[in-house]
Amino acid sequence: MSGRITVLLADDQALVRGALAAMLGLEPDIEVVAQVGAGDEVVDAALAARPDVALLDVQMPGIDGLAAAARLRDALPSCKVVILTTFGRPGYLARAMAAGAAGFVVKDAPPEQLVDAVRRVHAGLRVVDPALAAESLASGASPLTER
Amino acid sequence: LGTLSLAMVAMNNMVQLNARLRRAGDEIARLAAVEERARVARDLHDVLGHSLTTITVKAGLARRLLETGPTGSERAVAEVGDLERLARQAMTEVRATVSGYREASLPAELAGARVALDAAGIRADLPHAVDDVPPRYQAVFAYVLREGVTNVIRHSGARTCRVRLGPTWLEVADDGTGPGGGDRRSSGLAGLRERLAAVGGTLATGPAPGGGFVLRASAPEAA
Amino acid sequence: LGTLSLAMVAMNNMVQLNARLRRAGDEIARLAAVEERARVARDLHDVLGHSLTTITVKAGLARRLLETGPTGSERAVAEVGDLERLARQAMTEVRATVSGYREASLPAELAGARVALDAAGIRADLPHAVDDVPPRYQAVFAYVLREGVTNVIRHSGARTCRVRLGPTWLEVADDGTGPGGGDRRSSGLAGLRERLAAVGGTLATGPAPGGGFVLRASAPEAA
Ligand SMILES: Nc1ncnc2c1ncn2[C@@H]1O[C@H](COP(=O)(O)OP(=O)(O)OP(=O)(O)O)[C@@H](O)[C@H]1O
Ligand SMILES: Nc1ncnc2c1ncn2[C@@H]1O[C@H](COP(=O)(O)OP(=O)(O)OP(=O)(O)O)[C@@H](O)[C@H]1O
Ligand SMILES: [Mg+2]
Ligand SMILES: [Mg+2]
Ligand SMILES: [Mg+2]
Repeated sequence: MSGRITVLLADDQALVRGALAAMLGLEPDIEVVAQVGAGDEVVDAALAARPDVALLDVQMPGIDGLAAAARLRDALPSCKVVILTTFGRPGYLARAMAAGAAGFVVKDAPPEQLVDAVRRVHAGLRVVDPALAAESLASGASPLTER
Repeated sequence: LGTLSLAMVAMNNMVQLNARLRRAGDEIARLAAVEERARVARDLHDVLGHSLTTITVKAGLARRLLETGPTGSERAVAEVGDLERLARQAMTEVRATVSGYREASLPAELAGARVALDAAGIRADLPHAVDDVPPRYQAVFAYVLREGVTNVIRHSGARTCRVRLGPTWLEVADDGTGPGGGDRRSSGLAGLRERLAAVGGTLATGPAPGGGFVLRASAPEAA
Repeated sequence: LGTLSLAMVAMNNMVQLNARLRRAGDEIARLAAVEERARVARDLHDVLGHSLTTITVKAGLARRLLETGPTGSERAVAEVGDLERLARQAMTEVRATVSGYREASLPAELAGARVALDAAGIRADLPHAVDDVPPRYQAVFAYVLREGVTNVIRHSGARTCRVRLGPTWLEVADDGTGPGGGDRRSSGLAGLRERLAAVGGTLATGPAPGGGFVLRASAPEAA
């Protein structure tokens, strides 16, 4: 279509969502086509807007971003998922990978890195922040049953 | 003689029981401390971590806006103003927390609500961040949250408690028995009404759509 | 009849004592929790207090500079860049604090290490069981494993990470660039040295035989 990478943004913090949308919007090759504030709104919004890439916050009301990623993979397999998180919790990384996420990045990464992550997953690459991966280290207990 | 020795045995048991329970008490204290530390620390750092993330993201955006040239500078000023406010707010929260939660602090109450609901076996569906609430409403919403959740634990018999918030409102809903007779001697909700009135806001309570109780505090759009 | 009633009294006392000590136990747990809360609050203050203050001041300055017009904008960009860096650094500290509250468990860390190394594209050659490690060393070795593997992921540029363990030792080796300049502000290995010292153990680090970095924790044979 326009050749731009279309992006869905899901984050329950309106301030962060707004700032991320503006940040991505500054890039000539990226367009934010949908924004939602809850995990259970992700699939519907994605089916309506059909984005190339979805950036999903982990902690959101409804269902969390990791559960949303799994549903999104079934509903719209063409959409690449990047998990954005504030903290790397035990089990997050394992769940993200199990849900087929292509990226796993801290939300406060430098803007240049976030933009780069979007481009790279869109190109079919995997982007995992190593420090965050290390933080999510202790994954032993019950990675699939968060609350 | 039989009954005498029975008495002795009972006495002796009492002493042993005493010692055992003392040891158990020490262990309880240690475990409670570890558990509480882990929980509160996690929740509190979480909430403040979210604020800090917001600040970082906004700073990154402001920098990018300024770098892309003069067109972005108006928006950049707004972003910098926002993050200045957020940093000041987070600092206030940290001070409130350190000074022992004297003033109600919304992040601390959020952390406390999670712990309390958890302990009561009620599933907690809570927001993770409070930055959307402007500073002038943080304290009053903290009281609303505390009373609302306390009531859910004490009166509702609910399985789930759900809290949502926005810049001018906070809602506590549960799936319990819903509004009942009501207690004449109760003062919790009356107190909230007063606090809200002080900032020009209101409190609404009633049955939740699917059964249960819902409490909603609303405050005016502008200060 | 006297001794019988004495026995009854003793029994009765026991029941009461039991109940009283149970209440005391609850109270102890509550107080311990309160104390921990205070500790957490102090941690929080130490971690965030200074950074937030600096961020607030810098944001105020940047905003003023931007508002006064284009002359100040270069300096403003520098200030915004500064506070962005500060906020990101504070966030790193918050993360470290939160993960520090987590009690480490050796099996969980082992599983976690596998996932993390995998995600980082580093081949993991890990033990499958930890039964050889006696209970008294499980926690400290768990911390050693966590920090060792984190360092491999962050600093080594290795293709393979190999972990071995025995009743009194744990070793993390990689085939990366090996010991480099070293960072003065780093605290990971220093923290491990302290933890190991607490059980009478030591930490050794250095170049691996075939290149790369090796870290070995040793603990005394008997408790
Ligand atoms: N979540 C709820 N579910 C069911 N009933 C509720 C709920 N919240 C409040 N109520 C009812 O409303 C009444 C008034 O609540 P209010 O908080 O004012 O008083 P209280 O909790 O009884 O006492 P206190 O003065 O200690 O708060 C309660 O006594 C209870 O009957
Ligand atoms: N596997 C490794 N390969 C290469 N260098 C390493 C390795 N592990 C540690 N180092 C070097 O040793 C230094 C000290 O490690 P240490 O864990 O104490 O600190 P750090 O990882 O830099 O910071 P932190 O305090 O977050 O742990 C590192 O900065 C790094 O230069
Ligand atoms: Mg969130
Ligand atoms: Mg009440
Ligand atoms: Mg380290």
